[in-house]
Amino acid sequence: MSETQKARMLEGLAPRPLMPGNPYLPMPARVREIITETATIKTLRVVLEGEGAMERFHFEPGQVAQLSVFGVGEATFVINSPPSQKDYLQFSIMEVGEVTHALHNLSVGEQIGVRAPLGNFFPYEELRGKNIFFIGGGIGMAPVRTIMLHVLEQAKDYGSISLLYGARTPKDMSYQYELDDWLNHRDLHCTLCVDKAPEDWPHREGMIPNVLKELAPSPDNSVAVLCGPPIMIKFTVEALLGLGFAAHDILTTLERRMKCGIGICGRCNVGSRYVCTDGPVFRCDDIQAYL
Amino acid sequence: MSNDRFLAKDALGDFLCHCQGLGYTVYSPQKQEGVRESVVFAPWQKGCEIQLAKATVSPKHLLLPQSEVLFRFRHEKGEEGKSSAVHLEDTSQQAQPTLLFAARPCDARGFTMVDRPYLQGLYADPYYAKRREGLCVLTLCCNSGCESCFCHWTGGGPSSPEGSDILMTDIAEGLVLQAITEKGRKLLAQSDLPEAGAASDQATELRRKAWQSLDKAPDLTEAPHKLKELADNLDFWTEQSRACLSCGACTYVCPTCYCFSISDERRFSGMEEGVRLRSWDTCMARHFTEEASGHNPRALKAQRLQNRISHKYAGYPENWGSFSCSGCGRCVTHCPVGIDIRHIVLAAIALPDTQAKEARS
Amino acid sequence: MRIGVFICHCGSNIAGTVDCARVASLAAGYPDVVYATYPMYTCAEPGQAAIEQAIHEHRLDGVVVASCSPRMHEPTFRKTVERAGLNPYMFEMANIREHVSWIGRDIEANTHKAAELVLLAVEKLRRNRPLYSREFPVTRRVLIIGGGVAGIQAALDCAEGGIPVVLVEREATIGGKMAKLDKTFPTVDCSACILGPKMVDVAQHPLITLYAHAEVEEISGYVGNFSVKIRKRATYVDWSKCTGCGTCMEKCPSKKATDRFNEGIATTTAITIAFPQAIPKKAVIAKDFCRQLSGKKCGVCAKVCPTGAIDYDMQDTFVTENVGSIVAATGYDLMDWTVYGQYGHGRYPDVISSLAYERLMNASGPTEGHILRPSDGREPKSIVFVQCVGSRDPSLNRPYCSGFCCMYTAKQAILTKDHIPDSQSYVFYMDIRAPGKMYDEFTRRAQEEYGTQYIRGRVSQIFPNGKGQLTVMGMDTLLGKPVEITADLVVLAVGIEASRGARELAEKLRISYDAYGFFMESHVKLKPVETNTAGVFLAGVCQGAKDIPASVAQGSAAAAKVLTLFARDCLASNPQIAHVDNKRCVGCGKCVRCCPFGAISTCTVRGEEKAEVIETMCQGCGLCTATCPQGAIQLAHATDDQILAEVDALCQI
Amino acid sequence: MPDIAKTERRIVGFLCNWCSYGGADTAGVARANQPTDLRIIRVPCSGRVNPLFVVRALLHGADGVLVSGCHPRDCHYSTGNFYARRRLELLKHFLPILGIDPARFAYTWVSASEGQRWQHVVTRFTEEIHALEPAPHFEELEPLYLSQRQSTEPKRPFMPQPPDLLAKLKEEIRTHLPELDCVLGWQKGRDALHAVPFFLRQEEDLERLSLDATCHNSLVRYLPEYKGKKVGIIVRGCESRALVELLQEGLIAREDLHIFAIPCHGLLDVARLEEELGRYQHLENLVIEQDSLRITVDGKERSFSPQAFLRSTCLGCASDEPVLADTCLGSFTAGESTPVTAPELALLDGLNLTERLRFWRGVMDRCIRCYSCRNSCPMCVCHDHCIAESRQPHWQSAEHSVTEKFFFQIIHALHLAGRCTGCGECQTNCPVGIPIFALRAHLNRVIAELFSGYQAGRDAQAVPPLLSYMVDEANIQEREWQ
Repeated sequence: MSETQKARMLEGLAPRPLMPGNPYLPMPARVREIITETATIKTLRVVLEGEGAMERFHFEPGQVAQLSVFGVGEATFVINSPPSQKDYLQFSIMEVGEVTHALHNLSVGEQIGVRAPLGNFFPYEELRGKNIFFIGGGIGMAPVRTIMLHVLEQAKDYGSISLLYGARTPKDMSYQYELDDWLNHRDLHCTLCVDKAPEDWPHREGMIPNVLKELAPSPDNSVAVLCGPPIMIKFTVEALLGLGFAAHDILTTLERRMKCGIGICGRCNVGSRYVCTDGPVFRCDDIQAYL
Repeated sequence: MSNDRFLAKDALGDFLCHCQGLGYTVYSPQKQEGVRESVVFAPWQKGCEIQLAKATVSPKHLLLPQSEVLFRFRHEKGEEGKSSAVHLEDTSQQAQPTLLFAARPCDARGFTMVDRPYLQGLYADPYYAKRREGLCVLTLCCNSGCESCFCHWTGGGPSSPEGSDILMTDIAEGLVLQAITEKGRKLLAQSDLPEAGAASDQATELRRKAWQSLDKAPDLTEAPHKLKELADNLDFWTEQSRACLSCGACTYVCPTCYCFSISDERRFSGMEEGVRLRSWDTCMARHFTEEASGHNPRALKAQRLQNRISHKYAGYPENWGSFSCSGCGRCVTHCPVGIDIRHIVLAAIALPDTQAKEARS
Repeated sequence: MRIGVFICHCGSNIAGTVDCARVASLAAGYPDVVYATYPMYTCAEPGQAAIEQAIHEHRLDGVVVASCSPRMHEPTFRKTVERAGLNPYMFEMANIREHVSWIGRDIEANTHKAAELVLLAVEKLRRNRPLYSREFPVTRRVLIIGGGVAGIQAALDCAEGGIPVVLVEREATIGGKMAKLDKTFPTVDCSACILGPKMVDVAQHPLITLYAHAEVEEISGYVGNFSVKIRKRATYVDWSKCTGCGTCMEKCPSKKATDRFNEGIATTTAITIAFPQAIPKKAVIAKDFCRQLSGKKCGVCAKVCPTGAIDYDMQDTFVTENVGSIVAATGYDLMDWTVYGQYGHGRYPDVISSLAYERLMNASGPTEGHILRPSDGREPKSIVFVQCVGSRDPSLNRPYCSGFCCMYTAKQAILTKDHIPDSQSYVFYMDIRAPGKMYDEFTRRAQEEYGTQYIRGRVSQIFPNGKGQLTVMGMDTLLGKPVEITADLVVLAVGIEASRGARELAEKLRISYDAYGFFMESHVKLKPVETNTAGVFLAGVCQGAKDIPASVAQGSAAAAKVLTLFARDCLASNPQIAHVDNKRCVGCGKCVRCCPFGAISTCTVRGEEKAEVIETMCQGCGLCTATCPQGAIQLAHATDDQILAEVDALCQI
Repeated sequence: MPDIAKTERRIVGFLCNWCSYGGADTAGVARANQPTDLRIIRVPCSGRVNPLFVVRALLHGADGVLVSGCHPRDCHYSTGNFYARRRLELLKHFLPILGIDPARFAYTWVSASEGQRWQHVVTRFTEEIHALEPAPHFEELEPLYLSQRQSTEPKRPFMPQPPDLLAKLKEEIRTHLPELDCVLGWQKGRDALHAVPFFLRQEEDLERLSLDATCHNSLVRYLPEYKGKKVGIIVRGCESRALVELLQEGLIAREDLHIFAIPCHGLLDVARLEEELGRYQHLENLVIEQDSLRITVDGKERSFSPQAFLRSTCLGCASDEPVLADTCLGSFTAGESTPVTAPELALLDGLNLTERLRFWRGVMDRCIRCYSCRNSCPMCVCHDHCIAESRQPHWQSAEHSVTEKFFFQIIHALHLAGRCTGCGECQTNCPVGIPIFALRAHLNRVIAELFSGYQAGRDAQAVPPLLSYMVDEANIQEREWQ
């Protein structure tokens, strides 16, 4: 079959760091630190094993990893530490099923497998010079965290950088230990909101789309990057469009069940596109039908 | 001047033995008794009856076994207190050379459709690659069409050579073997089979007849476009899928369905060890896309049927430039409720654009 | 997960036939096991401390102890790991004593078996999840079944402790067997005099509700919340009116009623009050003997009754009582000794049971305390006591010892001498069982001071000698020669058996009983009062043969258990119950159909029928889990995955 | 692990916590010497023991399995062991058809006080297991391929349906269609030989409605999907029984149904006809008559005896009388016929245990785990929640092993025990023609023996035998262990 035909599957796929060798074979890694974020979310910091493994490992913000608990199975998580973090890879995991339960049961020093980097990443090069409005809902803050921290590292190359981070209640907010840094960051306009706020809550109260409308960021020369539960994405996208953002300037991530992570096993496709290779990062105009 | 060879029916056994001698594990169609006979590709041994019938199930398992080990894992304990280390054994290079005897053109073409995503995608699948490289395909041309198959709709035919290394034509007293690939030429060269000579022309004539026997194939060029339009037309797909039982018969007998699942299985040996398996999975089953949270993007059988048909006739063509259906008709014959992929594709094409669009959203 | 394994030596109990060190070293290789050791006594204080220490040192989140039966020490170790901060259910036990070291001598095989049992425990533990029990309120009332001395003691102690008591007695009066006795050993003080006041206390205690002439019909619910249906059998006398004056008894024309209280040695009237000190002192009509009730014309009692309490149309009535705990004190009955041919199948009137003899000696008995032969009313001079009639007799499947016969026989011999100074008593015995305070001295007094002749041996035959006396033939195994005694009266020390209906009651209580119908305690040594059903306790002979002081003690013990149970306002529910996975449930209702406790109901979740477990009702039997085809309902800590893991651990290696 | 002492056999015990486990403790306390082979798994109640645990153990190499619980009447959970008794007794009768020696499995009752009895039971059972050969390794057995084709003539002669039946049926449907959302029937599929389910909604659809001995799919299978809708359905005897079962399980509502009952004299085995016809391009004509079945393919007419091409799964059918019906069409042959053993079952009956196991080893190997057997079964109400695919609980591995495939058929059969109405769809729809109906047919036979002739779906009021019990079972003789 001809190159042009072949190109179709791979066309538009930005060159990205790939997994070396047998793509089904996980790299051994060890749990170095476990942070309990909320009642259902834990953050694992893991270190790839072997001489210089961490140095050799490169990824782009937004790329994902398949974490293995051997004997239980694999599940997909975004690497939510920025690429500059060379000491460890960070994953935030909400306990929902068999694998995530096993991951929550790990203790420091135990071994897991990592297949990474997989998938595409946030096109931060294309975003240079623009204002970026990050929106993270609940566990959806994880992918936002990695690209946000990455962008903040070269804040001067970008316009204004803002974050709207929302959760159900203050208890459901991950990364509490970082929130102050974000709130006080000179290059970041950080807004926190919860659906139901207690008396002493100093920040905003309300659903993300509504708070967003209150904040009313200007669409001029701006892009929005949002991640969160499907329902939140749906309404937030509507809100953004309402504020005048072009669908093309709204970036989000899609979640689908994945097995192979390399575009073969047939699970994660939306139409002819595969979330594991064409995604997880999409521009809304490509995938509106699936939101 | 063709360098076809002739293989007399009574010499089949010797030939296959010869191939075994070359280091091949030989698979051939074999009749197995049951409620009714079913023909399956099984390892051939000297003395096994040689079948030429079309197999009930496609030979895709020679490249994609029903289940295969991706790797073995074993936790090796450090001394007391120290946490263990996982030892992984990569099994991607363990496949042995295999010779497939008497596949049908639809089976062989099926391989080419699986090849693309497995070999030409972002990553090449090492397990598949190893098997593929070691596979030699001897295909038997069909001497006639059949009510349930439609290879010529999808670009194939009763003697299409795609995916075959050697094409065999059944002339009553024997088979005429025609090399298609280098691998095939080599095999014939290594054999002591006589030149086919006149039999060769006989074979050509038979193949021509076979082509003639086929009904006229409808034009499917519109299919990808139409199916894309219909992607969200739930009414259409609900109608088509009403009888569907969400079993996996269609996908498992299909030579081009290549979806799989990956799962870990522990061995209870007193130590933590086990395997990571890749196994056949079917996109027709609800659990296929179900997420741990319970959320399921293809919760309805209508959505699943849409995905299956559209993959074969729209998504795959868009990505790889050909249908991923070789028209073997097995899904038609083995569907418990007679869902007929031909009818669905034709129905989609027949639907006026406007209607397809209207139903959107 | 990080698991610690402790292989207990249990002194030499386990280490004697199991290589504990080797088991530990094998266990160290098991999945998730990060620490394995083999202490001397794991259950002892240092052993438990070592577990706690290991949990901290090795950051364990699960513990396996291989030692004795979990039925013994599981609760102990659950508390241990809990003290160390683990969830008590992140613990499993391997039974390598009762199931390994004590039943096999082959060290190699035992060691291997022990190692595999530990593997089972590990594989199960790996699939355990922390469990948390819910609190539910308790009904702080207790039901006591049986108004014998044990039941009375339990009732009084509970009532004194401020717990309302429902006391159910099958007979028309409480008092049980003790009320029938004349004197009690070894002090020879009057039985009625010591029991009487207690009976009165029961009658008068504001917190005790007494249902005499009543039986337990149904029991439902669970610890803390039992609901008990009680059948009040018709007495044909309105007890609210009856004053116990006894006029009816004087006038009743039907005088041939069997006198159950007097063990059938006399007859009584159809309407009767069991005995003068009866509690409640109310009349009861024996239907079978009453002329009126058997269709003949009579109605005398109704005429004479000053309060008009007689009610011939009375029917059984039912009351339902809600209680939080139940004490079974149903006592015993005498076995039917007439099965013995050598004692004359009950054909000779002067061969009687020891309990009947008590009534003969008792001042409130039919003979006003004069010992007279049932046959001719003459005073017997030569009395033969035969022990172990229906005790320690495997041939009748009564291998057990009735416990107190030796003592009361000695007592009866002594009292006989007091009543009839010129009498001579003989006692045929197998062994004299006289443990306990002043018991052995007592039996010696019978022989030495009262000249009772003790003959070691069995009686082979009793037959009338034609002169109105009985010839008792037996063997003196000490002298090794036959003996023949001419007796005026023969008293059989008849063995005891579980009281009639005990088995049926056990089934209602969902407690087990042994081969002879005696109720099973939870642990022979450590839980002699508890049963395997939470909230149900045992007192008295219903649990096994014992004498009055022991019965009283156990009555108090049961009361103590009840008071302990009720010390808390709420009870913790057993968290090992079934849970429904709504994602898997299709609402076919198979589990609802077969749950023995009606603990599964159906509810509608987003328009779909789903099964729902009622937490306080679920007892954790797991029948539903075995029934559900799609594995949607799983019993915590006995999930399919856990049992499958155990099976695979055994069958794949 | 150390090698299992060569002198030992692998024996697994499931003991209830309250009685038998205690009994084993009592035996231990009494130092009652016992063989060391037994490994005890502690369960709360014998009722917790899923018979599938036992089969699983036996398939994976256990030489023996022993289940012990409280004595009947003495269950700590009052009735758990009554259910256990029925299920375990059923299992004992089921094992032989799989080719597993029933002597490898025993169940009994031992109370916490019966230490001696426990010692006796363990010793006896262990001796008996040692007396047997070690359990065969299923995977390593030499496959045995046998034809099921001996002609078992059904007692009930094949009769074509009355010529006017279809017309009558259409009329009835026409009258009721207005008050129904949909009527489940059949239509011709890709050709006259291949019928497919048909969902009629408007009157025009009636044209396509078809009805003959090739219309095999059990439409009852679809009903739960239509819960809450008013649905009409065409049923034969076996399918009406399936309806009853679904009603019992509350998965459909009677008031939502309109049942059109039709007579049935057995269905044609289309797959075997296809075999006879061989490869053809066009099927022009199909005529089904009393004693001739004429099919015209590619211009040539072939004729067969319909009798000889009856579906084997229909031969065991006793009556086509509907249990439930709103509209009855045609006359039914209630009781007229004496059923014969289905040939696939008769075949197995003729084999010894080892041969049976080898037989299954052979046929199960080609299973592709497509689960059409399950998904076409009207009684498989778990639908998308079958334990075959679930990870929690994890009953089945994804491994392509003949044991796993066989085990699923065992799961299916046992889940159908007392529920299977014998429609035979499971086998008919197997792409590779595995005679799995034999397992169901055998279980139905056993159920009838054990539970006084019980047949699934005959009585809407009846309680399925495995969901009930009797304190004293008429047909269960428990082992004495003398």
